[in-house]
Amino acid sequence: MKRNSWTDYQKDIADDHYYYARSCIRQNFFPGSEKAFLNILSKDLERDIFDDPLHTSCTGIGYHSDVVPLETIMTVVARQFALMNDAGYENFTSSCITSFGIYTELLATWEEFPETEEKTRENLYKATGREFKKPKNLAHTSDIIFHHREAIAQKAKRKLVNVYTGEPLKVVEHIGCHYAKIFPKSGIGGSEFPYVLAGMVESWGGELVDYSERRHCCGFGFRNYLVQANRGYSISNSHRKLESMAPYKPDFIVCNCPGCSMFLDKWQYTIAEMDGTIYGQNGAGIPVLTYEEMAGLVLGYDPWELGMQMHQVDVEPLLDKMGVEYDPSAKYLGKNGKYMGRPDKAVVNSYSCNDARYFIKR
Amino acid sequence: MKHIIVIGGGVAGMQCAAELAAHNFKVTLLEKDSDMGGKIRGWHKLFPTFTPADEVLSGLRLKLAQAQNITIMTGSKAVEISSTKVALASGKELECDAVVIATGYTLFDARIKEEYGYGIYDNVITSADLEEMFNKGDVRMKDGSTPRRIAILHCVGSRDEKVCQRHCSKVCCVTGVKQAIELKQLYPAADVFNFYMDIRMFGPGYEEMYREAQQTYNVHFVRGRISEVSPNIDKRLQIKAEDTLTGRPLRMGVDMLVLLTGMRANDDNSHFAANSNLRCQPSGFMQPRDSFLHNTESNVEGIFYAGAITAPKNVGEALNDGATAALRVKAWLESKK
Amino acid sequence: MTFFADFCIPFIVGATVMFIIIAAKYISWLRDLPRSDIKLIVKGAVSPRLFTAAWEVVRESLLHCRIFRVNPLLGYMHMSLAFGWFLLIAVGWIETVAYLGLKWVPLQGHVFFKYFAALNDFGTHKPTFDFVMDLLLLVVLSGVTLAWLKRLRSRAMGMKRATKHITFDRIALSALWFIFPLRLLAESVTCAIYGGGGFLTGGIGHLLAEGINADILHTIYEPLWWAYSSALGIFFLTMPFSRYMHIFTEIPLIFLRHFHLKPETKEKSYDNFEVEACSRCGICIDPCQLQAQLGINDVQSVYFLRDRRYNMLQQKIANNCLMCGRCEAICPVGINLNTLRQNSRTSMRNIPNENRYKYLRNLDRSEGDGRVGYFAGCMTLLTPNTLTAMQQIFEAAREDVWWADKSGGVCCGRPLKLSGESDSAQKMIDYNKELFYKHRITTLVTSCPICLRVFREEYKLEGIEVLHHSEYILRLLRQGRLQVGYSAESTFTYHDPCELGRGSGIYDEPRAVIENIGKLLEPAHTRKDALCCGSSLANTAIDDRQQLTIARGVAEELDATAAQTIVTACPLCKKAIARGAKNTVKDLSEIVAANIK
Amino acid sequence: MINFGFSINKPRVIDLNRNNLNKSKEVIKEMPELQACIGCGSCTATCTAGNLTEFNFRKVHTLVRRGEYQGAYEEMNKCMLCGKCRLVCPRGINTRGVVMLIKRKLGDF
Repeated sequence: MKRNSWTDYQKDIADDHYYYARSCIRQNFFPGSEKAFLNILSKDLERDIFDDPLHTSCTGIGYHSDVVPLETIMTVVARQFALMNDAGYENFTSSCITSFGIYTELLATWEEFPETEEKTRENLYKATGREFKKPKNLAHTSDIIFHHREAIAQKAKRKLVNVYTGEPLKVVEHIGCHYAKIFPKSGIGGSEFPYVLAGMVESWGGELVDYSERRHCCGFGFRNYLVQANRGYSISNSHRKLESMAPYKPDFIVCNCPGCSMFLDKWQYTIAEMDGTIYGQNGAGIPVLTYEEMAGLVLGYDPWELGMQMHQVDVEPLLDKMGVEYDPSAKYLGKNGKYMGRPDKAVVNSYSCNDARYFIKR
Repeated sequence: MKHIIVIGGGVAGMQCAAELAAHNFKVTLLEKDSDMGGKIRGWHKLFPTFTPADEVLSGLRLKLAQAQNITIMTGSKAVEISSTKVALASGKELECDAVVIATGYTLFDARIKEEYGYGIYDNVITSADLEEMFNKGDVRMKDGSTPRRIAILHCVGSRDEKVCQRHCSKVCCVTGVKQAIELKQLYPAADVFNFYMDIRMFGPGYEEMYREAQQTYNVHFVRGRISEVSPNIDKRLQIKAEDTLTGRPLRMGVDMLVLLTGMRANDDNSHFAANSNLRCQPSGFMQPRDSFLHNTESNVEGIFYAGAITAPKNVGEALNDGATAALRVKAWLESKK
Repeated sequence: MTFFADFCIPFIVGATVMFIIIAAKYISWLRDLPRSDIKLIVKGAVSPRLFTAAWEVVRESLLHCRIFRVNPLLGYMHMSLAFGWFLLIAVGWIETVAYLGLKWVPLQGHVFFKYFAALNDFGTHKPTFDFVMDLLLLVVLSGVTLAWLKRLRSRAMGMKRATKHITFDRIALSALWFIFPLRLLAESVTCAIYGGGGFLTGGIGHLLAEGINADILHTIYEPLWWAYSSALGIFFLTMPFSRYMHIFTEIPLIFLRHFHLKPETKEKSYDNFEVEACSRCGICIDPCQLQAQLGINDVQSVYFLRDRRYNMLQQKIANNCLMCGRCEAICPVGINLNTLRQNSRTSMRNIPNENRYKYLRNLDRSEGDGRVGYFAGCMTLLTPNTLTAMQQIFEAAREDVWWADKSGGVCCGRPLKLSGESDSAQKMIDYNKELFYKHRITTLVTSCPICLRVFREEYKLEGIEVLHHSEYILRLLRQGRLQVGYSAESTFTYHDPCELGRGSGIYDEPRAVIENIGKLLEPAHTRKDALCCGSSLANTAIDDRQQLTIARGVAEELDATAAQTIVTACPLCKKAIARGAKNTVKDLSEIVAANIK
Repeated sequence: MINFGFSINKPRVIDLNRNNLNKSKEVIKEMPELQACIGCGSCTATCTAGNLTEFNFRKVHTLVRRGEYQGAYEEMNKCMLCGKCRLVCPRGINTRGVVMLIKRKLGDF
């Protein structure tokens, strides 16, 4: 495939000194990922990144679920920027794709309709007494990893290669809708041929799967999931993606959006329970990774430290293929070394679960 | 003897030059390429009669060859235009008494609609590529195999705000129907699908040809624009559209996708407009003095238009324009005496 | 005295097999008749209808009077073959009796009497019989000659096209052609050797005896009788499977018809009599417009009946018929061609489905109030001029009208019935019927002959008089409730809609209405012979161009009358003719409304 | 199987890779003029049954041509075969023939 068009969509990504905004979903469902990101930046890449305890949710979930009005979210975003100014940073980076989309959208709105920016400044001042400057650079955290992908490749402990066959691992990448579908120019490679994750996969030795539903939404869709009556619609979108990618027999899925990681992972279980379809090999689901986890594995992080035990689809088959050494007995030990319980065995995980001392009640 | 410069050696320019020469003018025909013929050079057959494009072109060439007082300058690109002088890219300047601009149009670059994958996937081709294939007698997929299912997408770079081409390119619909018929003649077992937004069969014999394509050649017409193209596991192109007549999304794998690329205004137009006081339309095509009585004249005395410089036109219309512009030039020069 | 020779075997075998098969067929058909039909037979058999039927048998099965009326030459051909042969048998039987007295003679003894008479001594020679028998043979032979001619040059016989036959027919036909020439030869040679015979056999025998060596005559003598017997045998063997089955079948058919049996919406045993009574004479081919104008030549009634008889009927043949009734009107056997075709379609397509048209429940889109109901019909909604004209007429006559379907109603059911989905059509019939009764109308007027026909034939609307608007308007005129202006200047021509004319027998009423308004000019084909407009709902096979071709043909004929206005009384005909006519085409109601005084 | 209180919505997409187009091809072969439909909708607008139900002749035959047969027979059974559609069709399609053909191909005739 002649895929050069991503070069048409480039953007400036700051090299250092980032102000970090966390993601609601990521820190709840993939807490290890955010920690790993901070570690990779500060320890492996020796960059300055500030994780500010004062910042809040961007309220994007509320916004996209029609419960938070535009004026409110503008003020919340303005406050984040004010905090960034206070901390002495100019480069804003968010862990969440929806937040990233919101920041992009609001900056563009302020650009097109300056009166809304004025109003926001007024609102922010009234509410908090703060003023703000817009960031010099806005990037998603996956952009930053993309930016440093070659540096990571140099420090890599292992590659995205099947150690048994020597073949590159087949990777399905999924880009969150709000990354570049709103403003194609805001994403590396645009919306049609996004390259942000593909670039990482290729730099680290994997092989990208270009399947027909590559651009399709993961199915989260906010109110489509949040309202139970709409969940059939949500899951049918994931179903469509999984149906389309399954024939390629991918080794894993990697996402840059926390919501997508969660839905592509957990809906696999639901689909298997509903109609018996399991999309991965050997009766197991397809492991779904965040790009932080993928980078962490490449850099030699321990999978349990990366929080990969939190996944619905077990990652062990993938770890085995990559030749990652891990301690199976440590999987369900907390940071304090105590056993934290384990989930019931699920249809998407083929290996037997003998040590069933703790079950999640249905 | 009055000297007229005709800029552009496409069908309109060739026709105009030959007509002017027949009216005893000294004519210089400027062509930026190395050969005359413009866009129909390399075109296989013309709708709706399936006349070989070569036939029309050789007729025009003959007409030029037989005419007196015509200087043909190929490889000459005009950069500045006034009614009395034309400057060439080579730096040369030509004096004249009137100028006819017949620089036509630019084919829309299908790469810009990147969701269709032109230049990205093999077997996504444009209508112009297909004509070339017809000319070579070799319509095949990249790997040499025979296509079993072909999709033809209308309005690529036409009627599309997203690529700043609001206008209708007029000839693509009928070209799509013509090419569908030719493909079916070549591969009767293949399924050909035309994806259209509207079918605009404006000319004589066009509608009849459309119907023939439907009924006799069993070409499928789906009202809906393809939204994206992606590869399939079996190396086919997966296309997605809405079948708007049933209100349902539609998808299928095709072996070949033909993009009917539209006509867009030349980039030069705005430059000429700025430097020669000519008027452009919002579409970028030049604005004739008016749309009815003076549609081959520009707003500047002594500068005339012929062919698709003012709007997308088919070959017949461009030829008529060429002849009309010649008469207008003559009338204008005579009125000046 | 012996009445057997070896050459008789083919004849004996053929005749025996034939009689057994025919008997078996009739018995099984009669056995399968529904109880109601059997009742009719029992009732009819003891009524004077028995005699009228017998008389028709003579007229039609022997004399072929109806074919005479259509085409005298063809009539003569059929009569000479049928009646001639019948007389040959009858007189031959009398001849035997005359020679031998009332004594049992086996069948072959009658048939090959000449042979046995030469062999045995039957007493005094009776030349009168020789003359009569030779005369009859000559008559039959003239018929055979005409049949040959018809095959070779059908146009000379006044037929544009002859029937294309199947193999059985061809064998039977060939055998039939040879029976009488062979009989002539065999008898002539017998006369040549043994003397005797009338002017024909005796005469030829005399010539043969003079011109040909006696040895040769002796050598060919037996073989000729063999050939004659074989031709008979072959004919009899193939007859029950060929079109010649009609020879006998027509006779019970005539009786059954006189007993009021008739085909119905669904196939039944009686249909066999009608189907096998078809002689495939092919008279139905020429009037068929599909044949004449479109060159379609495998769907006509003769082929339809043939295919149905041999169980090889396909939907595309069954569906390709305008059901205009032109063939039915001319069929010499009087077969109910349209009903048979319709019930064939029913056999092919009818699927009872309780869920169909459930959506009709509780539907009532009618308006107005009155004892007279007006049912425009679906098609009339596409000819709104008719609708407004009817409104004007009703207003002028001060009639209170209940409008059944002014803003869209439910189809009358006939189109569906014609297509074969009879049980589903019944649902619409039931719906509309209930609607009519609900609104307590006493008269139902419709301007659509298609609706009219189904209202009259299927709806069984007791207490409601069903009128076509032509009948209704005429009644208003005669009652003086409506006055129209007459102008001798205005000229009209009238197109008979199939469903109104041949279908419902309404020819005079629309003409009478027109003559109240202006001068009526008749087109070349009119009344029973009128052409179909081509848009008939009964045909679901022909395409638009074909419909147009037929319509243009009709329009041309109507235009040729030079009348100012073409009038018809069916919305479908109006639409169809308007596509091809130069003159204006109007519905009857329109010209009435325009001339109300 | 667990009841989650919702199910996977059936995809509405017409997938020409999966649909079995044999019947559709048979229909088109017997009635090539059906392909000449330009989707003007006059048939549906005038339809007697369509004014009483949601029956949409144009849509149903288009779906059949795309290999979407489910429900087509039942839909076509709503037709009364009155023939108004044939009178209004600008492309002269034998619409009644189409109804009967589709029912023959997709039903038990």
